[in-house]
Amino acid sequence: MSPRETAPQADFFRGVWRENPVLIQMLGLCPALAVTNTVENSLWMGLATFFVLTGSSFIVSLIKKLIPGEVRIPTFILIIATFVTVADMSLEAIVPTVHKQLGAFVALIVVNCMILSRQEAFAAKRPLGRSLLDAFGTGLGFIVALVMMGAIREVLGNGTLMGFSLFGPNFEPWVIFILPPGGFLTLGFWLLLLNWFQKWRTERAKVRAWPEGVGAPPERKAA
Amino acid sequence: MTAPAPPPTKMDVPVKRLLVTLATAGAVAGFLIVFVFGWTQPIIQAYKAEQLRLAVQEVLKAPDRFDTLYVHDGALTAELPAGVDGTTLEQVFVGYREDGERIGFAVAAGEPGFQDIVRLIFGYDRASGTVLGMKVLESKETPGLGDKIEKDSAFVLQFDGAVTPLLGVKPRDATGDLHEIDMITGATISSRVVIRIINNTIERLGPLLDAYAASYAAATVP
Amino acid sequence: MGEVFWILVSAMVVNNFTLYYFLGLCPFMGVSARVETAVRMGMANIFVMTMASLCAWFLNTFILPHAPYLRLISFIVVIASFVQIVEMVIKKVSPKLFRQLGIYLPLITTNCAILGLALFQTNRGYGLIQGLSFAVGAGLGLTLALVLMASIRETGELSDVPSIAKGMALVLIIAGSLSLAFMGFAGLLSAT
Amino acid sequence: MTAPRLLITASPHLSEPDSTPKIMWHVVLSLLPVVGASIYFFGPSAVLVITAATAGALVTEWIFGTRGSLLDGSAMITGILLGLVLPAGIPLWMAFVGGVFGIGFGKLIFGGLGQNIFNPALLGRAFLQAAFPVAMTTWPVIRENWWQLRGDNLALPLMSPKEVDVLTEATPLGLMKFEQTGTDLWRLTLGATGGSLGETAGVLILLCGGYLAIRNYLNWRIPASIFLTVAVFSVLLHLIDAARYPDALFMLFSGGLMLGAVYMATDMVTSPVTNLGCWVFGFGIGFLVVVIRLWGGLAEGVMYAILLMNALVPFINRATQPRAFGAEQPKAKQTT
Amino acid sequence: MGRKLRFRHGVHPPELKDLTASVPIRRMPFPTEIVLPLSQHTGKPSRAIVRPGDWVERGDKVGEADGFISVPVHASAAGTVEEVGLWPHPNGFYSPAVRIAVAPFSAQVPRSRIIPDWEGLSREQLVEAVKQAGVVGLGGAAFPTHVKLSPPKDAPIDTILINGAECEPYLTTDHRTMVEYPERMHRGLRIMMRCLGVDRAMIGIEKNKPDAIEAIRATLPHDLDVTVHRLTVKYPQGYEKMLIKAILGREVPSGKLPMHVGVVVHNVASVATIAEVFETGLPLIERIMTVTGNGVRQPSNLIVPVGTKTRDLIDACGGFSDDAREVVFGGPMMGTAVASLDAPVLKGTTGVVVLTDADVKPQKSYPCIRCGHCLDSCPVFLNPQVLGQLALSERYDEMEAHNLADCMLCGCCGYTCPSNIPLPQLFQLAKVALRRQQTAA
Repeated sequence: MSPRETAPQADFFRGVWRENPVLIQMLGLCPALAVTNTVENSLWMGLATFFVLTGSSFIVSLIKKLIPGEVRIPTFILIIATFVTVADMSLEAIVPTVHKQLGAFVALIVVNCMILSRQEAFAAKRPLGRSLLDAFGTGLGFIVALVMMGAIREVLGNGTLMGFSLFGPNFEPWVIFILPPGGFLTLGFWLLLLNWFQKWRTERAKVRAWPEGVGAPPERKAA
Repeated sequence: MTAPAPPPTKMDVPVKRLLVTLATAGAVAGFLIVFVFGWTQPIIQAYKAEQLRLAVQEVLKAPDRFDTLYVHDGALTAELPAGVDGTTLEQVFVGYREDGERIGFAVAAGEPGFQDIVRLIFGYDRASGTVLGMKVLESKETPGLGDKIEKDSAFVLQFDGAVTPLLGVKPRDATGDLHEIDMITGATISSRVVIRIINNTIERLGPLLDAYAASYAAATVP
Repeated sequence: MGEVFWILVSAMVVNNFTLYYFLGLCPFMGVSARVETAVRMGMANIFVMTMASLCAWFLNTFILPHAPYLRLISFIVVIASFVQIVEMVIKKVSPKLFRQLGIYLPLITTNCAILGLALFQTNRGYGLIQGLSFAVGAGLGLTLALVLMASIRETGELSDVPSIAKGMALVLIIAGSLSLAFMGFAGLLSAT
Repeated sequence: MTAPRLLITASPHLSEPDSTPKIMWHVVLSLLPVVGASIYFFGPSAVLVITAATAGALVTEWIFGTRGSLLDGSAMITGILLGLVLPAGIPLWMAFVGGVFGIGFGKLIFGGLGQNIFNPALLGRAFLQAAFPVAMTTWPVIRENWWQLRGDNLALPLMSPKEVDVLTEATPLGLMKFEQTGTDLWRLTLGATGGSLGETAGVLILLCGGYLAIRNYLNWRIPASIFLTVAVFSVLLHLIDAARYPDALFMLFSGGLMLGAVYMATDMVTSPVTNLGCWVFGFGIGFLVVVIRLWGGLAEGVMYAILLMNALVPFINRATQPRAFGAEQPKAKQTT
Repeated sequence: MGRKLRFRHGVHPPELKDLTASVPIRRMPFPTEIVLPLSQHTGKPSRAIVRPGDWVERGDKVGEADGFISVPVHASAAGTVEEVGLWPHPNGFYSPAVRIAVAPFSAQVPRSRIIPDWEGLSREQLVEAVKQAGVVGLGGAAFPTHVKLSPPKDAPIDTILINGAECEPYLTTDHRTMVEYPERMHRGLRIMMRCLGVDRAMIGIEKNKPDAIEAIRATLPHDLDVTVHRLTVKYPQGYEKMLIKAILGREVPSGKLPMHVGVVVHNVASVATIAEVFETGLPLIERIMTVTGNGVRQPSNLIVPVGTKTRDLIDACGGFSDDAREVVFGGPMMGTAVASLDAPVLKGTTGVVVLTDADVKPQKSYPCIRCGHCLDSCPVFLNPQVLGQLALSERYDEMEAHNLADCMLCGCCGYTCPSNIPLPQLFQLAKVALRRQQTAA
């Protein structure tokens, strides 16, 4: 990935949606699947990751000139691990119940490929401000994806959203969605939906771009 | 993405500056961690202690105070010899009423359940062989089915006053015997795990508890 | 002995690292296109996990009681440098294998499964033997999941998957189905 | 001479009279007696549940499948089989959901007929089992009043079934596992026990499967090796500890083993193509069934055993490629 | 014989031989025009040596062999060469052919020639004579016979197998030959054994032709070691590797020829032709073949001049029925449907089957359901299921790794496939594509 000139806002929005770390780049799947059985867990996990990502992007971008290439990755990991330790302990102190549910997965943020890849691909090459924007965007994208996962899993798996009951007491929870298979299936389902949307959009664009007077546009195949 | 692009600045940075910067960064990181550790650790410890207190409180039916005993050298002891780290030893809590009378012991134990380890704590009166209360600390049993061992109060409350050795029975076969615990329909395994943990733990620690009680009695009867 | 065996079986199938704990998903998604590569990756993982378990036990026993706040950092550093050594050895001994594993070998370091193993082992207070059994079981489970996924994907290459399901969506759904199937092992060996 | 308008088709110009739809519809046909037995035992509930599951499968195939794929009969098989492995009292909406999931995520996502890895009916059931564990393990007993529903079949969609005054009992396997109580062999073989709709009548299933095997619509090696494996293991274990391990006949006729071995494991798409592979596949299923039943947390493991072996099928196929005629090592193992 | 003479796998298609099994061979009248493609055999096509306007007698050479694996082509009727040009070939393409307008009132007596006493000839002379007579295998593959009669020194032959299996449904060509001309066959066999210097010959005939077995047994020459073997009825029993496996229990290694296990296999009709060559001096200009199927009014076994056009052949058998739809050259399992009624009969054409609307199998195919029936039927133990899927995604290189080369396109997999996937076609396409790749490389 060679550094191209991009607008600052592009750095930010790219990570949120178009290059969403989870939904598009398939990075950081482990927490995205493991701890997203409720929206609350997803949110805290997302926030913790956001904190680690921005923090380490900040530091890496700050000292990027001083890091020798050979020890680049270990250094990054060291920096990330520092922030994760901080996040881990803070979470345990602030929201002990959530921390208990997230368990070791908070500590596992340190090996979230997403964070390392942002350091490699962006923070180590760009100026501080851009790196921070990028980290904000990517982190936000991560939170968005996690909450998307959490929302489906909590609503179907428990009948609640953020703890509020949606369907009344008689709702039969689909337990599978808070179990591991439900994680895979939910993400798979989201990807199907996004792919379908993508396909629908490109085809609509094709139809719209069809020059006038050149016959009818090719019929859209039923999805 | 991870192609090792040699940083162009490598030669420009004098080794001394590099070392200094890295050392500074390391120092800052270390400081940060230690600072946060110092800030959070008391809170975390307090929370853990509170949780433990609540659990013991619950299974020993609100004792006035409780002591921590350690299983060391095949015996229960409150005082550990110097140099032995108590955190790695199995602990038994002993609760007292206001008048100083011993209510019973609270023991935490775990065994493999349906999905993963089930850990629970239970209060136990050795003299009468009665379970005082039971609380599941940690389980990954099936939501809606196996997790009733934790969430179904009807199941949990049965343990109050049940007499060991416990015996799991189907609800419709129940005779009212104090040894009997009605198992959860459809979650036989999870129910059995709870019963098994208590039975096994008592079998394992029973003699120790007796020995402790005897020495305690010897100590208190002048 | 029974407990050690239970730990192995539990880590391998009941609580499979990949299909139950979602650990090691990067190789699961990335290196599962060909069976041969999957087997090699699995082997590499078993090896690294065993070593990581040893490292973790060593650190837990001798170093960390004195500095608990350094747990994460020391784990990651020790394991990372260890994997670095393994990588160099593989590069020297079998360049072909090195090429096949490509980008994923350095990523074993940042593979959640390795660190996850160390953390889980610590959280559960496993001793040396238990830890090794845990590591071997987890590694075998990871390999099993990888190889299953790879052989399924190889077959899938020849079928006409709907365009919107091509790629990761299908892989995830297969993973979900595998995870469903592995639920059959629940409660294995935890005596009735 | 009148010269005909010549047609050019590919050789061979003869073909066996069997076609894929014909095979599929024959399987459907052969399932009818089993469906009949389930109706005999479980009354109107059986009709409702099987219909709902089939409807779920058919609707999904119709909406998302390729044109005309409804006619090949495979979705019908999936629906009926799914219905047969559900408990009688399950709410209809759950059965429907199972059908949708089985066809949608078990089959169409892989590209439709012939491309799937997992048996769609079993995947649908596994989904339901994981999603609604309570409803899926409530086994109503046979009632005197045939007309009475065996549970809250008509629960509103997404809502929990109400408590209905229906006696339930554990399945023979459940009784064996959790209460060490055996079941009379006659009741077992005839099907008058608790269990899924269609899995109880073992003898009937064997007969229907025999019909299919004779017509070569299923590979007899798969059920044969499953039965053999289960029988051998249970005989051995029974000899070791008769109190703990049940005898072979009980193992064979209890639970879903008959239905699974005859109808689920032999699904052509999800079983190996080589005959040697079929033996391996059957052995694997039998072994896993014994392991899960005797040492696992579940009373019954046929469904999971088949799904797990389904996942292994691509691997088995790879490993059991036939040795080409005249290829090296003429003594190598060969398919029969 | 205690052992059942059979091979493993294979299929049991309906035999359908009743139409012509008891119909005696008759000679068809000469048509008005003969078309002799220069490529009638496996190997290099022959080279035309006549020009338009040339007069040829019956039996004159019109095309010269061009190389070792090649044979000459002879005029099957006296007449004038009309054209040497492209003409529809039964394989569906146009190919170079010599077209002869048959002299209308000719008695079609061949040019008188010296008939050598074969017993006085050396082996090499015998082989050369066979070659010059243009003899090829008449079982369908049309491999030049003289090549099979001159095996290399390093492959000693111990047995000649005579292939009377005729496993293709419908066809009764070899069957009738054996019933009506058993002595001729034995004479040919004698010549052949002399050629190869082999003492042992075995004749394999499927059980469903008891009259042929009877006829051959009754005429067995007692001075030779010739035995007759009743074979299980199964397709493709007539494939030489299967025949060798069934009778001798020997397995021809993959990629090798029968001579590598000490055997040569000849078709019944080819053997009889050799006898004719040395008795009449005439080269291979006519052959016995079956014209059958529900689409032809009078199914017959005919002696047909090579080069007769399909149209004339059908006319000689009473014409098409009203519902005739497809004309297949060869048997229904491996034969090819012809696109034009102008396509001529070749030396290797064992029969012509005319299928009606009812016989033509439906063309709709379904997705593969991995039933494994194709694996159970493949006589060379390939995995047509995987091969078919690879072919559909055009991964030909991987097909090679799955032993595509061993596939002989027998059609068993296609016959047995319930999803009606045209497997043999896919494999043929793949083979062509691979060959093209190899020649390009």
